[in-house]
Amino acid sequence: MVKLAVDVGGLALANPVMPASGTFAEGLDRVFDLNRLGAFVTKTITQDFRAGNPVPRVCESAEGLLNSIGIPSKGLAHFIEHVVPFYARFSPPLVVSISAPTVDGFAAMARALTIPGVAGIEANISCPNIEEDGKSFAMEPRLTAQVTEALRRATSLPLWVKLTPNTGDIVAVARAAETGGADAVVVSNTILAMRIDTDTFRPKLGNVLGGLSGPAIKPIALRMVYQCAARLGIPIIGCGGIATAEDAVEYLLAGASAVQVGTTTFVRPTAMIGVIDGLAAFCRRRGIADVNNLVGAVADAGFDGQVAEAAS
Amino acid sequence: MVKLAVDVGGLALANPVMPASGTFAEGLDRVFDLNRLGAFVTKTITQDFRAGNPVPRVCESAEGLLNSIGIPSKGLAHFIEHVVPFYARFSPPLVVSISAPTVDGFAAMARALTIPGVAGIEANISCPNIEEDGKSFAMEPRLTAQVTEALRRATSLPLWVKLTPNTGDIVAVARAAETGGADAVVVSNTILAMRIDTDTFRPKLGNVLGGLSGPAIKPIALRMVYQCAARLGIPIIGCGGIATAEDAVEYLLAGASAVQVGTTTFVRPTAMIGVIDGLAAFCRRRGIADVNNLVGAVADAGFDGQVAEAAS
Amino acid sequence: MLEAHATRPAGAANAPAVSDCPTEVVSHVAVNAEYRHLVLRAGAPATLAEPGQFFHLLCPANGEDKPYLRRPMSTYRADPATGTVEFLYKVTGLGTRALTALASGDELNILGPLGVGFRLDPAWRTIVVLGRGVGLATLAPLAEAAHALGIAVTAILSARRADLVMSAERFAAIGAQVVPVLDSDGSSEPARVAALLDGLAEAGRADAVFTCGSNRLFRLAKDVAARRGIAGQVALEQQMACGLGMCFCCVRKFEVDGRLVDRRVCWDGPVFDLKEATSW
Amino acid sequence: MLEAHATRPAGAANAPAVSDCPTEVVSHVAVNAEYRHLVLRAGAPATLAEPGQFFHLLCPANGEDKPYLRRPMSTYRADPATGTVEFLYKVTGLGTRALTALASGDELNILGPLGVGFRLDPAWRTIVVLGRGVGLATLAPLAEAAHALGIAVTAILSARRADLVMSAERFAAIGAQVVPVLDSDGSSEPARVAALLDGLAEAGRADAVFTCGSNRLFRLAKDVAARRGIAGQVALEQQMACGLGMCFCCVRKFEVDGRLVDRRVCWDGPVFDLKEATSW
Ligand SMILES: Cc1cc2nc3c(=O)[nH]c(=O)nc-3n(C[C@H](O)[C@H](O)[C@H](O)COP(=O)(O)OP(=O)(O)OC[C@H]3O[C@@H](n4cnc5c(N)ncnc54)[C@H](O)[C@@H]3O)c2cc1C
Ligand SMILES: Cc1cc2nc3c(=O)[nH]c(=O)nc-3n(C[C@H](O)[C@H](O)[C@H](O)COP(=O)(O)OP(=O)(O)OC[C@H]3O[C@@H](n4cnc5c(N)ncnc54)[C@H](O)[C@@H]3O)c2cc1C
Ligand SMILES: Cc1cc2nc3c(=O)[nH]c(=O)nc-3n(C[C@H](O)[C@H](O)[C@H](O)COP(=O)(O)O)c2cc1C
Ligand SMILES: Cc1cc2nc3c(=O)[nH]c(=O)nc-3n(C[C@H](O)[C@H](O)[C@H](O)COP(=O)(O)O)c2cc1C
Ligand code: FES
Ligand code: FES
Repeated sequence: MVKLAVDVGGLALANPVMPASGTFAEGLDRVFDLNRLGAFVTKTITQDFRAGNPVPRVCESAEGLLNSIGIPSKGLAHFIEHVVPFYARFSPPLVVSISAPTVDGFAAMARALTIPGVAGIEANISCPNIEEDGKSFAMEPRLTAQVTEALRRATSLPLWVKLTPNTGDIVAVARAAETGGADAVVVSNTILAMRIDTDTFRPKLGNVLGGLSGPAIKPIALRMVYQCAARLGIPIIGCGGIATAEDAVEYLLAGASAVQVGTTTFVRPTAMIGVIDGLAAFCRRRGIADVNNLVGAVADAGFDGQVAEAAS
Repeated sequence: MVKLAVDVGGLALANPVMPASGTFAEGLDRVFDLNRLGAFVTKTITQDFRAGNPVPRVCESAEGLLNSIGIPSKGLAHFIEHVVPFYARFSPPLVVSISAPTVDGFAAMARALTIPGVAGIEANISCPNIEEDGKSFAMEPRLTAQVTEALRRATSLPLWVKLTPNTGDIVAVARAAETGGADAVVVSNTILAMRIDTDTFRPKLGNVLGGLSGPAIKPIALRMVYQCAARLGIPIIGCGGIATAEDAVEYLLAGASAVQVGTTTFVRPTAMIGVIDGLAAFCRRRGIADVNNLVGAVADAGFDGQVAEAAS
Repeated sequence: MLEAHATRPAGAANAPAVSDCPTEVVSHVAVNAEYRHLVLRAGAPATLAEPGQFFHLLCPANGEDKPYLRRPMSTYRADPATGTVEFLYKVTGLGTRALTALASGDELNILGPLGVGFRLDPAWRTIVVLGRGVGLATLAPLAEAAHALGIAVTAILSARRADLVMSAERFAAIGAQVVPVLDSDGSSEPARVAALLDGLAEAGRADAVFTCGSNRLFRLAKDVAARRGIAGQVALEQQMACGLGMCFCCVRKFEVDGRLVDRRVCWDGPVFDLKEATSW
Repeated sequence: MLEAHATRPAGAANAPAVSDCPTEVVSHVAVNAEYRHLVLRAGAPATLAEPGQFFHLLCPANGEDKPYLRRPMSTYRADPATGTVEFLYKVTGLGTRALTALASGDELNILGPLGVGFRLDPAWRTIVVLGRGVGLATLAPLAEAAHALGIAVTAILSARRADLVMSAERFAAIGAQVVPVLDSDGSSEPARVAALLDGLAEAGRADAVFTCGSNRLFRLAKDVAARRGIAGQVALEQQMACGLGMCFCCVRKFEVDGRLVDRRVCWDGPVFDLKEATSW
C-alpha cells in the first residue's frame, strides 16, 4: 500500500489531489464519488452578491482555455447557509476560496468563515485591490504581506494564499505570503491572455481579457513552483495544466506538496480520479512507499534555477 | 491586388511576415524561396564567442516547445565576415539580433553593425545584465530605457527592442523602450518555464529552466501586444505562437504592424509562406485592400483592457 | 442576480447518472449539405437520456483541427433497446469540422446525459412543437415522448427551403400533424407563424408550446403563449465549457419575479420555462 | 567552439532539395516486439534520399499522445523507381507510439531528405559496417550503395539475441558477409568485436568502417580505425527540433585540431568522420 496522505499547511488530506477553485461544483457528484478527493476547494466567493462578467466568458486555445467568468457570487450569507451544509455530508475537508476588494474585506470574510464545516481558507488575492488603484494584491509583495497578515489575525483556520503568475517576481510574492503568516501558497492562478475573433474582429471574451489555463500553461506554473520551492519554508500547492498523474508527479518533484486540477476536469470530468489512482500506481511501480518522498525530489543537484542563464 | 507592404519602425517590408530570432537560418533556403519573406531576423549574436547551454536544449510540451539553447555565437567578427555577405544576395532586409551583458556592450555591437548589408538592429534585451545582479534588462523599465538610449546613440539604423514576457508590467517596459528611442518593439520573447522527466527525475533541459514558445503561449503574447498597442506610439511586432494566417490576423487586429513566426517553422518549415499567402487571401476574401487596415482594428469599443476585471 | 444552488427542478435529482463513456460510431452520414447524422453504440446511462437532455462530445483532433473543449449536442434519439444514441449536427467550426472525420467503428467519448430536459404534463391532450434548423433535432424525441403519453403533436417545422426541412418523417411517424413553414414562400414569417399558432390555440390544440433553434420563433412562441395563457418551454443554447454547472460560462438572463437573473444553460436547463426565458 | 557556417562538406550543396511533403502509408508492420517497418509512397526529392540522410516525421496525434515536434528517422530505403521511402523504427515514447496508429492509406507528412549522409570513396574495395539496433536501419542502404559501386561489405550485426538481428537478409542479398554478434552468447562483447574488426583490417578487408546505433561499438570502431589508420564514419543521433540547422539544439562535441567544437547533428551530420566524433 502506497501512502498517499499528505499534510498541507495544517490540513491533513487523504491524498494530494483536489480541484482548483472555480472548476468544481456539486455537479461532479453525478460523475464520481466525491469522497475520493483529497479536499474540496470552492469557487471563490465574495461578501456580497456579484453578477460576474459579460458573456462570452470562455474561449478555447491550443491545449488551453481562456476564461473571464469573473466571480459571480451569491454572497457569504447564502454560502454559509446553503453550501457549507451541502459539503458536510462528504469526508474531504472543505476549503473555501475567498476574495475581497480590500484588506479588511478579506479579513472579515475569513473571520465569518471560521466556523464548523469549513476546514481551511484559500485567499484568492489575484483580484484588484480598490485601495491601491486596482492593482492586484498578488502582483506586489507589499500588498500580499498586508492582506496575509490581516487574514492571519482574522482566522485560526489553515490559511492558503493563492498567487497570480502575472507578476515579475513570484518568489518575492510567495515569501511575502509566508512572512505574513500563510500556511501554504497555491501556485498559481491563470495567466492574463486574450483572443480575437477574426470573423467579427471582436475580442473572443466579453471582458476582452481573461485567464489562460490548461495544459498549455503547465511548464510555466511548474517553473514557478520550482522557483518558490527553493525559497519557501511552507508547503506549496501546485496548480496549472495538470491532466494526468505524470503531470502531478512533475509538480511534486518540483516541490509541490499537493496539486489542484482545474480545466482538465471540464474536458475529462474523472481526471482527478485518474490522477489519484495514477499517483498510487506510479509510486507502486517505482517502489516509492510514500507519495511525500516525491516532494522536491527533482534531481537538480548542481543547478541553481534562480540564476540559470536566460532561455534564448 | 492586396497591399501587403508595411513600414515597421523605419524599415519598409514587402509583407509583414518575418522569422523570429533563433528559429531561422540558411537551411530554410532549401525548403522555399527566402525572397518571399518580409525580412530576415538572425539568431541573436554576441560580441565574442559563446558556447550556449548544455544539452538537452529543448523539450516539448502541449502545443509548445521549451528551449534553453542559450546564445551560441561565433562572435561579431565572424558574423560580419561570413553571415552578412550570405544574406546580401537576397532582397529582404537583414535585421540583426544582438545581445550583450552590459549597456556599453550593446552600444558597441550596434555601432559595429551599422554597416552596409545590415538594415536594422533587434536588441534582445531579455538577457541578464551583469551590472545589475544578473537581472534581465527587459524586466525593468529603468534598465530598458538605459540600454535603449545607449543603442539609439550608437546607431542610425532602425532599432527594434525585443521585450520579455517575464515581467509584471510589459507596458511600462515598452514605454521605456519608446522613450529611450526605439523605432519599434517586438512583443515578445519566450516565457520562462520548465519540465521534469518523471522517469529520471531530472529536469528535461540541461539548463533546468528554459523558454516556452509555440501555440501554447499565443493568447498571452497577444494580450501583451494588445496592452502595449493602447499605450505606444511606435509600431509593435507581434511574436508568440503564430502558426497560421488567422493567428497573424489576430496579432494585427490587436495592434501589431508586423509579425514574427518562430517555433512553428520547426514543425512546418513552410509556415511563413502559408502566413503570407493566407494573409493576402484573408484580405481578398474580406475586401480589405491594404493589410495595414487590419492593424489595431479589433472591435473593442467600450472596453478598457487595462482595467478589465481580473480573469477569475 | 445569480442562482447557484437549488434552481434545478426537483425531479432532476432523479435523472440518470452522468457517465463519461466511450462509444463506437455505428453510422455517420450527411443528411444534406450542412447537417450530419451520427449514430453511436453506447450503454446506460447514455441511452436513458430524456428528450431535451444533451451530451458533451469530446471531438477528436482531425489534422490541424484540434478542439480542446467538448462540444454540446442535443439528444436526437436515445434508445436503451437498440443501445444507441444519435445526434444531428451542423458543421459550424473547429469542433464539428473535426467530428466529420469519424467513420463507422471509430471511438467517440461522450459525457452525459446532461441537463434538465422537457417536462410533459400527462394532463395535456395536444401540444405544438415549433422548431428550426438544428432545433428540430431537439424536438423530435420530445414529440415521440408526447405520443407515448397519448399527447397529440402539431409540428411546425421552419426552414429556408422545402428540401432543408429535417426530420419531418419522424414527426409524421407518430401521427403528428406536420406543418412546414418556409423562407422560400414567405410562410415562415413571424407574423404568419404567430397566426398559425394563435389558430391552433384558438382551436384548443395547443395545451403547451415547445420551441428550439430560433430566436424569432422563441419570441413569437413566448408572446402567443403569454397572450393565450398556455404553458411553454424552450431549449436554449449557450457556449459551454464544463457542461456540469461548474464553470458558469453558459449563463443566460431569465426574468423571475420581475428581476433578471443569470442561470446556467447546462445545469438549470437547457430546457426552460418560456415565461422566464429571455430573447437572445 | 561552435561552427555555424560552412562546416558542411562541399558536396552537400548538391544534395536534393528538401521538401515538406505529404506521403501515403503503403504498409506498416511490426518486425518484432519492438520495431516497426513503415513504407510510404512519396515523390522526389524524398525518394532521392541518400544513405545516412534522414527525414523529420510529423507524427499525427493519436488519442492522448499529441506529439508537438517532428521526430527524426533514418532512411531505411528510398527508391525513386518504386516511389517509396521506408523507415524502421523502435517504439520509444510519445511520438513513435503515436506513429504506430498509422494504417495503410493514411497520410503522413515527412520533411526531407535532411542532413549529410555517408560518403563512399570509389577507391575502396571493401568496407565493414558495424551496427546495433536501429543503427542497422541506417547502415542497410549504405551497404547497398557500396555494392552498387563494386565495394564489398562485411556486416557485423550486434543484437541481444539471434531473433533480434534485423535486416540480415538485406545485407546478405548484396553478397555481404554477415556476422551476427550476440549478447546472449557473449560474442557482442567489445573486446571480441574489436578483435573481429582487427582481424578484418589485418586481412585487408576494411578500407573503411561505418558504425551506427551503439556508443560501445562507436568507441571500439574509432579505436581500431585510429590504430589501423583506416577511414571511418559514424551516424549520430541527438534530440532534434527543426532538423534544418536552425535551432542549435542537436549539437554534439567533436574533436577538431585538438579542440572540442560543437556541431549540429542535423545539419553538419548526422554522418561524421569517426576521427572527429566523440563518445556519448
Ligand atoms: C445544449 C446544446 C445543445 C446543442 N445541440 C446541438 C445539436 O443537436 N446539433 C447542432 O448542430 N448543434 C447543437 N448545439 C450547438 C453546438 O454545440 C455548436 O454548434 C458547436 O459547439 C459549435 O462548435 P464548433 O467548434 O463547430 O464551432 P466554433 O464556432 O468553432 O465554436 C467555437 C466555440 O463557440 C462555441 N459555440 C459556437 N456556436 C455555439 C452555439 N450555437 N451554441 C453553443 N456554443 C457555441 C463552441 O462551444 C466553441 O467553444 C447545441 C448547443 C447546446 C448548448
Ligand atoms: C538522425 C536520426 C535518425 C534516427 N533514426 C532512427 C531510426 O531509423 N529508427 C528509430 O527507431 N529511431 C531513430 N532515431 C531516434 C528517434 O528519433 C527517437 O527514438 C524518437 O525521436 C523518440 O521519440 P519518441 O517520441 O517516441 O520518444 P520520447 O522519449 O517521448 O521522445 C522525447 C523527446 O526526446 C527525443 N529523443 C528521445 N530519444 C532520442 C534519440 N535516441 N535520438 C534523438 N532524439 C531522441 C525526441 O526527439 C523527443 O523530443 C533517429 C534519431 C536521429 C537523430
Ligand atoms: C472557468 C474557470 C474559473 C475559475 N475561477 C476561479 C476562481 O473563482 N478563483 C480562483 O482562485 N481561481 C479560479 N480559476 C483558476 C483555477 O483555479 C486555476 O488556478 C487555473 O485554472 C490553473 O489551473 P488549470 O490549468 O488546472 O485550470 C478558474 C479557472 C477557470 C478555468
Ligand atoms: C530554439 C529557439 C531559439 C531562440 N533563440 C532566440 C534568440 O537567439 N534571440 C531571441 O531574441 N529570441 C530567441 N527565441 C525566441 C523567439 O524568437 C520567439 O520570440 C519566441 O520563440 C516566441 O515565438 P514563437 O512562439 O513563434 O516561437 C528563440 C526561440 C526558440 C524556440
Ligand atoms: S458549461 Fe460550465 S456551468 Fe454550464
Ligand atoms: S535540430 Fe535544429 S539545429 Fe539541429
